[in-house]
Amino acid sequence: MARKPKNIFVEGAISPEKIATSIQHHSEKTDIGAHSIFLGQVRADEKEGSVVRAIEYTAYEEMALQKAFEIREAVFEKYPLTCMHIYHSLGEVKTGEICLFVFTSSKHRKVAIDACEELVERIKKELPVWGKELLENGETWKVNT
Amino acid sequence: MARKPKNIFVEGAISPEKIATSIQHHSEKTDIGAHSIFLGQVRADEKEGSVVRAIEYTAYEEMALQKAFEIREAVFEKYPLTCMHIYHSLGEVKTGEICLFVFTSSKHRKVAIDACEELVERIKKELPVWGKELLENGETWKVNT
Amino acid sequence: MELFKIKAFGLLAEKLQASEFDFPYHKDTEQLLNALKESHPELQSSKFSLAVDKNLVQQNTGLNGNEEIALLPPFSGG
Amino acid sequence: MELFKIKAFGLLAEKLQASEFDFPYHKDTEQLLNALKESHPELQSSKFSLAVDKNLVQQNTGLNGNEEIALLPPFSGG
Repeated sequence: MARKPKNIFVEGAISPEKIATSIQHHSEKTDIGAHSIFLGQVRADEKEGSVVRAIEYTAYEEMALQKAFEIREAVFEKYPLTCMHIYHSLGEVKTGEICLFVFTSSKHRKVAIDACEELVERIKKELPVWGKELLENGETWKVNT
Repeated sequence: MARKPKNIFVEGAISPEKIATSIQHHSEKTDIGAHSIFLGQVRADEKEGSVVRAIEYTAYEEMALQKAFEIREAVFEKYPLTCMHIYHSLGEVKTGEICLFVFTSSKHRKVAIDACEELVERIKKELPVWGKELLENGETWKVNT
Repeated sequence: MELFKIKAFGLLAEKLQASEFDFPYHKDTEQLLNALKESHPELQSSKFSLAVDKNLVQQNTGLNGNEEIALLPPFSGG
Repeated sequence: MELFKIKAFGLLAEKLQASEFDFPYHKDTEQLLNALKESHPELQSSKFSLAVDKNLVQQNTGLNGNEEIALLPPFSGG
Protein backbone atom coordinates (compact mmCIF):
# COMPACT_ATOMS: atom_id res chain seq x y z
CA MET A 1 0.00 0.00 0.00
CA ALA A 2 1.75 3.17 -1.19
CA ARG A 3 1.33 6.19 1.04
CA LYS A 4 1.56 9.78 -0.15
CA PRO A 5 2.87 12.84 1.66
CA LYS A 6 0.15 14.27 3.92
CA ASN A 7 -0.13 17.81 5.14
CA ILE A 8 1.08 18.04 8.73
CA PHE A 9 0.67 21.80 9.15
CA VAL A 10 -2.13 23.46 11.05
CA GLU A 11 -2.66 27.23 11.10
CA GLY A 12 -2.31 28.42 14.70
CA ALA A 13 -2.69 26.32 17.85
CA ILE A 14 -3.85 22.69 17.87
CA SER A 15 -7.06 22.54 19.90
CA PRO A 16 -7.85 19.89 22.53
CA GLU A 17 -11.04 19.24 20.54
CA LYS A 18 -8.98 18.28 17.49
CA ILE A 19 -7.08 15.83 19.66
CA ALA A 20 -10.32 14.38 21.05
CA THR A 21 -11.73 13.98 17.54
CA SER A 22 -8.57 12.24 16.42
CA ILE A 23 -8.77 9.81 19.36
CA GLN A 24 -12.48 9.22 18.69
CA HIS A 25 -11.76 8.24 15.08
CA HIS A 26 -9.67 5.32 16.29
CA SER A 27 -12.52 3.59 18.13
CA GLU A 28 -13.44 1.90 14.85
CA LYS A 29 -10.03 0.23 14.70
CA THR A 30 -10.58 -2.58 17.16
CA ASP A 31 -7.15 -4.15 16.65
CA ILE A 32 -5.61 -1.16 18.47
CA GLY A 33 -4.70 -1.76 22.11
CA ALA A 34 -2.46 1.21 22.83
CA HIS A 35 -2.15 4.87 21.84
CA SER A 36 0.82 7.07 22.62
CA ILE A 37 0.44 10.83 22.28
CA PHE A 38 3.00 13.59 22.57
CA LEU A 39 1.97 17.24 22.81
CA GLY A 40 4.30 20.21 22.66
CA GLN A 41 3.04 23.26 24.54
CA VAL A 42 4.43 26.80 24.31
CA ARG A 43 6.17 27.80 27.55
CA ALA A 44 6.26 31.29 29.06
CA ASP A 45 10.06 31.17 29.35
CA GLU A 46 12.00 34.16 30.54
CA LYS A 47 14.14 35.54 27.72
CA GLU A 48 16.27 38.66 27.53
CA GLY A 49 14.67 40.14 30.62
CA SER A 50 11.20 39.60 29.18
CA VAL A 51 8.74 36.69 28.93
CA VAL A 52 7.61 34.62 25.95
CA ARG A 53 3.95 35.33 25.14
CA ALA A 54 3.77 33.29 21.91
CA ILE A 55 5.86 31.50 19.30
CA GLU A 56 5.46 32.28 15.60
CA TYR A 57 6.29 29.25 13.47
CA THR A 58 7.44 29.31 9.87
CA ALA A 59 8.60 26.39 7.74
CA TYR A 60 10.13 25.47 4.44
CA GLU A 61 6.86 23.72 3.83
CA GLU A 62 7.58 21.64 0.73
CA MET A 63 10.81 20.31 2.24
CA ALA A 64 9.18 19.73 5.64
CA LEU A 65 6.34 17.70 4.12
CA GLN A 66 8.77 15.62 2.09
CA LYS A 67 10.92 15.04 5.16
CA ALA A 68 7.89 14.21 7.32
CA PHE A 69 6.89 11.67 4.70
CA GLU A 70 10.34 10.05 4.79
CA ILE A 71 10.21 9.91 8.58
CA ARG A 72 6.68 8.40 8.49
CA GLU A 73 7.76 5.70 6.05
CA ALA A 74 10.88 4.86 8.05
CA VAL A 75 8.96 4.61 11.33
CA PHE A 76 6.17 2.52 9.75
CA GLU A 77 8.91 0.26 8.40
CA LYS A 78 10.54 -0.13 11.81
CA TYR A 79 7.46 -0.53 14.03
CA PRO A 80 4.24 -2.52 13.49
CA LEU A 81 1.97 0.50 13.90
CA THR A 82 -1.71 0.65 13.07
CA CYS A 83 -1.80 4.46 12.79
CA MET A 84 0.46 7.49 12.92
CA HIS A 85 -0.49 11.16 12.89
CA ILE A 86 1.71 14.25 13.00
CA TYR A 87 0.47 17.83 13.28
CA HIS A 88 2.63 20.93 13.67
CA SER A 89 1.44 24.52 14.00
CA LEU A 90 2.36 27.35 11.66
CA GLY A 91 1.85 31.00 12.57
CA GLU A 92 1.27 32.24 16.08
CA VAL A 93 0.73 29.90 19.04
CA LYS A 94 0.26 31.52 22.45
CA THR A 95 1.83 30.29 25.69
CA GLY A 96 -0.17 27.41 27.12
CA GLU A 97 -1.37 26.36 23.67
CA ILE A 98 -0.40 23.19 21.78
CA CYS A 99 2.00 23.49 18.82
CA LEU A 100 2.89 19.82 18.15
CA PHE A 101 0.68 16.70 18.23
CA VAL A 102 2.21 13.28 17.54
CA PHE A 103 -0.06 10.25 17.80
CA THR A 104 0.84 6.58 17.32
CA SER A 105 -1.36 3.51 17.73
CA SER A 106 -0.56 -0.17 17.78
CA LYS A 107 -1.69 -3.51 19.13
CA HIS A 108 0.70 -3.40 22.09
CA ARG A 109 1.96 -0.53 24.20
CA LYS A 110 5.73 -0.86 23.73
CA VAL A 111 5.54 -0.29 19.98
CA ALA A 112 3.25 2.76 20.24
CA ILE A 113 5.39 4.34 22.98
CA ASP A 114 8.76 3.75 21.29
CA ALA A 115 7.53 4.89 17.87
CA CYS A 116 6.00 8.07 19.31
CA GLU A 117 9.22 8.99 21.08
CA GLU A 118 11.30 8.37 17.97
CA LEU A 119 8.94 10.48 15.86
CA VAL A 120 9.14 13.41 18.29
CA GLU A 121 12.94 13.31 18.28
CA ARG A 122 13.15 13.13 14.50
CA ILE A 123 10.54 15.88 13.98
CA LYS A 124 12.44 18.25 16.26
CA LYS A 125 15.75 17.46 14.64
CA GLU A 126 14.92 17.02 10.98
CA LEU A 127 11.96 19.20 10.02
CA PRO A 128 12.84 22.63 8.58
CA VAL A 129 10.60 24.56 10.94
CA TRP A 130 11.55 27.69 12.87
CA GLY A 131 10.03 29.27 15.93
CA LYS A 132 10.34 32.95 16.71
CA GLU A 133 9.61 33.65 20.34
CA LEU A 134 7.46 36.74 20.69
CA LEU A 135 8.26 38.35 24.02
CA GLU A 136 6.24 40.80 26.07
CA ASN A 137 8.98 43.14 24.99
CA GLY A 138 10.76 42.22 21.78
CA GLU A 139 11.40 38.91 20.05
CA THR A 140 14.09 36.23 19.73
CA TRP A 141 14.64 33.11 17.64
CA LYS A 142 14.01 29.84 19.44
CA VAL A 143 16.92 27.42 19.80
CA ASN A 144 16.18 23.69 20.22
CA THR A 145 18.31 21.81 22.74
CA MET B 1 3.52 19.77 49.78
CA ALA B 2 1.83 16.57 50.99
CA ARG B 3 -0.35 14.85 48.45
CA LYS B 4 -3.24 12.56 49.31
CA PRO B 5 -4.52 9.47 47.51
CA LYS B 6 -6.79 10.52 44.63
CA ASN B 7 -9.48 8.44 43.04
CA ILE B 8 -8.24 6.99 39.76
CA PHE B 9 -11.33 4.96 38.90
CA VAL B 10 -13.90 5.94 36.32
CA GLU B 11 -17.16 4.02 35.80
CA GLY B 12 -17.17 2.66 32.24
CA ALA B 13 -15.12 3.94 29.30
CA ILE B 14 -12.96 7.07 29.41
CA SER B 15 -14.33 9.49 26.80
CA PRO B 16 -12.19 11.47 24.33
CA GLU B 17 -14.00 14.56 25.70
CA LYS B 18 -12.63 13.84 29.17
CA ILE B 19 -9.14 13.65 27.68
CA ALA B 20 -9.65 16.95 25.82
CA THR B 21 -10.88 18.64 29.00
CA SER B 22 -7.87 17.35 30.89
CA ILE B 23 -5.51 18.72 28.22
CA GLN B 24 -7.37 22.04 28.20
CA HIS B 25 -6.91 22.43 31.96
CA HIS B 26 -3.15 22.49 31.48
CA SER B 27 -3.10 25.60 29.30
CA GLU B 28 -2.98 27.68 32.49
CA LYS B 29 0.32 26.06 33.47
CA THR B 30 2.67 27.98 31.24
CA ASP B 31 5.82 26.33 32.57
CA ILE B 32 4.76 23.11 30.81
CA GLY B 33 6.49 22.42 27.50
CA ALA B 34 5.64 18.75 26.96
CA HIS B 35 2.77 16.36 27.62
CA SER B 36 2.97 12.61 27.22
CA ILE B 37 -0.27 10.63 27.12
CA PHE B 38 -0.85 6.89 27.08
CA LEU B 39 -4.26 5.43 26.29
CA GLY B 40 -5.23 1.79 26.61
CA GLN B 41 -8.00 0.72 24.22
CA VAL B 42 -9.99 -2.53 24.38
CA ARG B 43 -9.10 -4.85 21.46
CA ALA B 44 -11.47 -7.21 19.68
CA ASP B 45 -9.08 -10.12 20.15
CA GLU B 46 -10.04 -13.63 19.08
CA LYS B 47 -10.40 -15.86 22.14
CA GLU B 48 -11.64 -19.41 22.45
CA GLY B 49 -13.14 -19.39 18.96
CA SER B 50 -15.03 -16.20 19.73
CA VAL B 51 -14.26 -12.46 19.78
CA VAL B 52 -13.90 -10.01 22.66
CA ARG B 53 -16.77 -7.50 22.64
CA ALA B 54 -15.94 -5.79 25.95
CA ILE B 55 -13.83 -6.07 29.11
CA GLU B 56 -15.42 -5.87 32.52
CA TYR B 57 -12.98 -4.44 35.07
CA THR B 58 -13.05 -5.02 38.81
CA ALA B 59 -10.50 -3.91 41.40
CA TYR B 60 -9.52 -4.23 45.03
CA GLU B 61 -10.22 -0.52 45.12
CA GLU B 62 -8.79 0.50 48.51
CA MET B 63 -5.53 -1.33 47.80
CA ALA B 64 -5.37 -0.06 44.21
CA LEU B 65 -5.77 3.55 45.34
CA GLN B 66 -3.11 3.14 48.00
CA LYS B 67 -0.77 1.52 45.48
CA ALA B 68 -1.49 4.19 42.86
CA PHE B 69 -0.61 6.79 45.47
CA GLU B 70 2.72 5.08 46.22
CA ILE B 71 3.50 4.90 42.50
CA ARG B 72 2.57 8.59 42.04
CA GLU B 73 4.83 9.64 44.90
CA ALA B 74 7.74 7.54 43.65
CA VAL B 75 7.45 8.87 40.09
CA PHE B 76 7.11 12.48 41.28
CA GLU B 77 10.23 11.87 43.36
CA LYS B 78 12.17 10.50 40.41
CA TYR B 79 11.11 12.94 37.67
CA PRO B 80 10.64 16.74 37.75
CA LEU B 81 7.02 16.61 36.60
CA THR B 82 4.57 19.47 36.67
CA CYS B 83 1.49 17.22 36.56
CA MET B 84 0.49 13.58 36.58
CA HIS B 85 -2.95 12.05 36.06
CA ILE B 86 -4.04 8.42 36.09
CA TYR B 87 -7.52 7.16 35.20
CA HIS B 88 -8.60 3.52 34.96
CA SER B 89 -12.03 2.21 34.06
CA LEU B 90 -14.16 -0.03 36.24
CA GLY B 91 -17.13 -1.98 34.91
CA GLU B 92 -17.75 -2.63 31.24
CA VAL B 93 -15.65 -1.05 28.48
CA LYS B 94 -16.52 -2.02 24.90
CA THR B 95 -13.98 -2.80 22.18
CA GLY B 96 -12.63 0.41 20.66
CA GLU B 97 -13.21 2.33 23.90
CA ILE B 98 -10.53 3.71 26.24
CA CYS B 99 -9.93 1.93 29.58
CA LEU B 100 -6.66 3.57 30.75
CA PHE B 101 -5.52 7.20 30.54
CA VAL B 102 -2.08 8.19 31.86
CA PHE B 103 -1.01 11.81 31.44
CA THR B 104 2.31 13.41 32.44
CA SER B 105 3.48 16.99 31.92
CA SER B 106 6.85 18.63 32.38
CA LYS B 107 9.05 21.42 31.17
CA HIS B 108 10.97 19.20 28.75
CA ARG B 109 9.90 16.24 26.67
CA LYS B 110 12.27 13.53 27.90
CA VAL B 111 10.98 13.71 31.47
CA ALA B 112 7.30 13.59 30.47
CA ILE B 113 7.87 10.69 28.07
CA ASP B 114 9.98 8.58 30.45
CA ALA B 115 7.69 9.16 33.42
CA CYS B 116 4.59 8.27 31.41
CA GLU B 117 6.12 5.01 30.22
CA GLU B 118 7.22 4.07 33.74
CA LEU B 119 3.75 4.82 35.11
CA VAL B 120 2.07 2.62 32.51
CA GLU B 121 4.39 -0.29 33.27
CA ARG B 122 3.89 0.03 37.02
CA ILE B 123 0.11 0.44 36.74
CA LYS B 124 -0.17 -2.74 34.67
CA LYS B 125 2.09 -4.70 36.97
CA GLU B 126 1.21 -3.41 40.43
CA LEU B 127 -2.42 -2.34 40.55
CA PRO B 128 -4.88 -4.99 41.79
CA VAL B 129 -7.25 -4.68 38.85
CA TRP B 130 -8.75 -7.53 36.86
CA GLY B 131 -10.27 -7.62 33.41
CA LYS B 132 -12.81 -10.22 32.37
CA GLU B 133 -13.06 -10.42 28.61
CA LEU B 134 -16.69 -10.67 27.56
CA LEU B 135 -16.81 -12.63 24.31
CA GLU B 136 -19.52 -12.76 21.69
CA ASN B 137 -19.98 -16.22 23.05
CA GLY B 138 -18.81 -16.74 26.63
CA GLU B 139 -16.18 -15.05 28.75
CA THR B 140 -12.57 -15.45 29.86
CA TRP B 141 -10.22 -13.77 32.31
CA LYS B 142 -7.68 -11.44 30.74
CA VAL B 143 -3.99 -12.24 31.21
CA ASN B 144 -1.44 -9.43 31.01
CA THR B 145 1.78 -10.20 29.16
CA MET C 1 -11.87 -18.07 68.24
CA GLU C 2 -11.53 -15.12 65.90
CA LEU C 3 -12.58 -15.35 62.29
CA PHE C 4 -10.80 -13.71 59.36
CA LYS C 5 -12.95 -11.95 56.81
CA ILE C 6 -11.22 -12.92 53.58
CA LYS C 7 -11.77 -11.06 50.32
CA ALA C 8 -11.43 -12.77 46.97
CA PHE C 9 -11.18 -11.08 43.58
CA GLY C 10 -11.44 -11.81 39.88
CA LEU C 11 -11.20 -15.42 38.85
CA LEU C 12 -10.84 -16.51 42.49
CA ALA C 13 -14.10 -14.86 43.55
CA GLU C 14 -15.73 -16.80 40.73
CA LYS C 15 -14.13 -20.11 41.68
CA LEU C 16 -14.96 -19.68 45.37
CA GLN C 17 -18.39 -18.29 44.51
CA ALA C 18 -17.83 -15.52 47.05
CA SER C 19 -16.11 -12.16 47.13
CA GLU C 20 -15.87 -12.29 50.92
CA PHE C 21 -16.03 -15.21 53.34
CA ASP C 22 -15.18 -16.03 56.96
CA PHE C 23 -12.31 -18.32 57.79
CA PRO C 24 -10.81 -19.54 61.10
CA TYR C 25 -7.82 -17.69 62.59
CA HIS C 26 -4.30 -18.91 61.82
CA LYS C 27 -1.19 -17.44 63.34
CA ASP C 28 0.72 -16.69 60.17
CA THR C 29 0.23 -16.44 56.43
CA GLU C 30 1.86 -19.79 55.69
CA GLN C 31 -0.52 -21.68 57.95
CA LEU C 32 -3.45 -19.66 56.65
CA LEU C 33 -2.57 -20.47 53.04
CA ASN C 34 -2.22 -24.16 53.76
CA ALA C 35 -5.57 -24.25 55.55
CA LEU C 36 -7.25 -22.30 52.74
CA LYS C 37 -5.96 -24.69 50.09
CA GLU C 38 -7.10 -27.66 52.15
CA SER C 39 -10.63 -26.41 52.66
CA HIS C 40 -10.90 -24.95 49.15
CA PRO C 41 -9.17 -27.39 46.77
CA GLU C 42 -10.01 -25.08 43.81
CA LEU C 43 -7.26 -22.80 45.14
CA GLN C 44 -4.60 -25.45 44.60
CA SER C 45 -4.67 -25.07 40.83
CA SER C 46 -4.83 -21.28 40.96
CA LYS C 47 -2.01 -18.81 40.82
CA PHE C 48 -2.64 -16.06 43.35
CA SER C 49 -1.04 -13.74 45.89
CA LEU C 50 -2.05 -12.91 49.42
CA ALA C 51 -2.44 -9.32 50.58
CA VAL C 52 -2.44 -8.45 54.29
CA ASP C 53 -3.83 -5.01 55.04
CA LYS C 54 -3.50 -4.10 51.34
CA ASN C 55 0.16 -5.10 51.08
CA LEU C 56 1.32 -8.05 49.06
CA VAL C 57 2.85 -10.74 51.27
CA GLN C 58 6.39 -11.54 50.15
CA GLN C 59 7.33 -13.90 53.00
CA ASN C 60 5.65 -15.64 55.92
CA THR C 61 3.99 -12.98 58.09
CA GLY C 62 2.52 -13.20 61.59
CA LEU C 63 -1.22 -12.49 61.96
CA ASN C 64 -3.20 -11.27 64.97
CA GLY C 65 -6.66 -11.83 63.52
CA ASN C 66 -7.54 -8.19 62.88
CA GLU C 67 -5.93 -8.01 59.47
CA GLU C 68 -7.72 -7.54 56.18
CA ILE C 69 -6.78 -10.60 54.13
CA ALA C 70 -7.27 -10.75 50.35
CA LEU C 71 -6.70 -13.38 47.68
CA LEU C 72 -5.48 -11.77 44.47
CA PRO C 73 -5.16 -13.55 41.12
CA PRO C 74 -2.56 -12.14 38.69
CA PHE C 75 -3.39 -8.51 37.89
CA SER C 76 -4.72 -7.71 34.44
CA GLY C 77 -5.57 -4.03 34.44
CA GLY C 78 -5.00 -1.56 31.62
CA MET D 1 24.23 33.47 -17.25
CA GLU D 2 21.63 31.67 -15.24
CA LEU D 3 20.45 33.03 -11.91
CA PHE D 4 19.66 30.93 -8.86
CA LYS D 5 16.52 31.75 -6.98
CA ILE D 6 17.65 31.33 -3.38
CA LYS D 7 15.21 30.93 -0.51
CA ALA D 8 16.08 32.03 3.00
CA PHE D 9 14.25 31.13 6.18
CA GLY D 10 13.91 32.15 9.81
CA LEU D 11 16.66 34.28 11.23
CA LEU D 12 18.46 34.31 7.84
CA ALA D 13 15.46 35.74 6.00
CA GLU D 14 15.44 38.48 8.63
CA LYS D 15 19.18 39.16 8.36
CA LEU D 16 19.09 39.19 4.55
CA GLN D 17 15.79 41.10 4.57
CA ALA D 18 14.47 38.72 1.92
CA SER D 19 12.87 35.29 1.86
CA GLU D 20 13.87 34.82 -1.78
CA PHE D 21 16.52 36.51 -3.87
CA ASP D 22 18.39 36.00 -7.16
CA PHE D 23 22.06 35.09 -7.17
CA PRO D 24 24.55 34.32 -9.98
CA TYR D 25 25.16 30.71 -11.03
CA HIS D 26 28.05 28.79 -9.46
CA LYS D 27 29.05 25.31 -10.47
CA ASP D 28 28.98 23.67 -7.08
CA THR D 29 27.74 24.27 -3.54
CA GLU D 30 31.18 25.12 -2.18
CA GLN D 31 31.69 27.93 -4.68
CA LEU D 32 28.12 29.10 -4.19
CA LEU D 33 28.56 29.25 -0.41
CA ASN D 34 31.79 31.19 -0.68
CA ALA D 35 30.23 33.68 -3.06
CA LEU D 36 27.17 34.07 -0.86
CA LYS D 37 29.27 34.77 2.21
CA GLU D 38 31.32 37.29 0.27
CA SER D 39 28.36 39.24 -1.02
CA HIS D 40 26.35 38.90 2.22
CA PRO D 41 28.81 39.28 5.10
CA GLU D 42 25.94 38.80 7.59
CA LEU D 43 26.03 35.11 6.61
CA GLN D 44 29.58 34.72 7.93
CA SER D 45 28.48 34.92 11.55
CA SER D 46 25.44 32.70 11.01
CA LYS D 47 25.14 28.98 11.46
CA PHE D 48 23.12 27.55 8.59
CA SER D 49 22.78 24.62 6.22
CA LEU D 50 22.23 24.56 2.50
CA ALA D 51 19.43 22.55 0.91
CA VAL D 52 19.49 21.66 -2.77
CA ASP D 53 16.13 20.53 -4.13
CA LYS D 54 14.87 20.06 -0.56
CA ASN D 55 17.76 17.86 0.54
CA LEU D 56 20.38 18.98 3.02
CA VAL D 57 23.81 19.21 1.44
CA GLN D 58 26.32 17.04 3.29
CA GLN D 59 29.28 17.49 0.94
CA ASN D 60 30.23 19.58 -2.08
CA THR D 61 27.60 19.02 -4.76
CA GLY D 62 27.59 20.00 -8.44
CA LEU D 63 24.90 22.41 -9.62
CA ASN D 64 23.36 22.92 -13.07
CA GLY D 65 21.47 26.10 -12.28
CA ASN D 66 17.96 24.61 -12.18
CA GLU D 67 18.10 23.57 -8.55
CA GLU D 68 16.03 25.03 -5.76
CA ILE D 69 18.56 26.38 -3.27
CA ALA D 70 17.64 27.23 0.31
CA LEU D 71 19.50 28.65 3.31
CA LEU D 72 18.32 27.02 6.52
CA PRO D 73 19.21 28.19 10.04
CA PRO D 74 19.18 25.51 12.78
CA PHE D 75 15.68 24.00 13.04
CA SER D 76 13.59 24.90 16.06
CA GLY D 77 10.22 23.28 15.51
CA GLY D 78 8.07 21.58 18.11
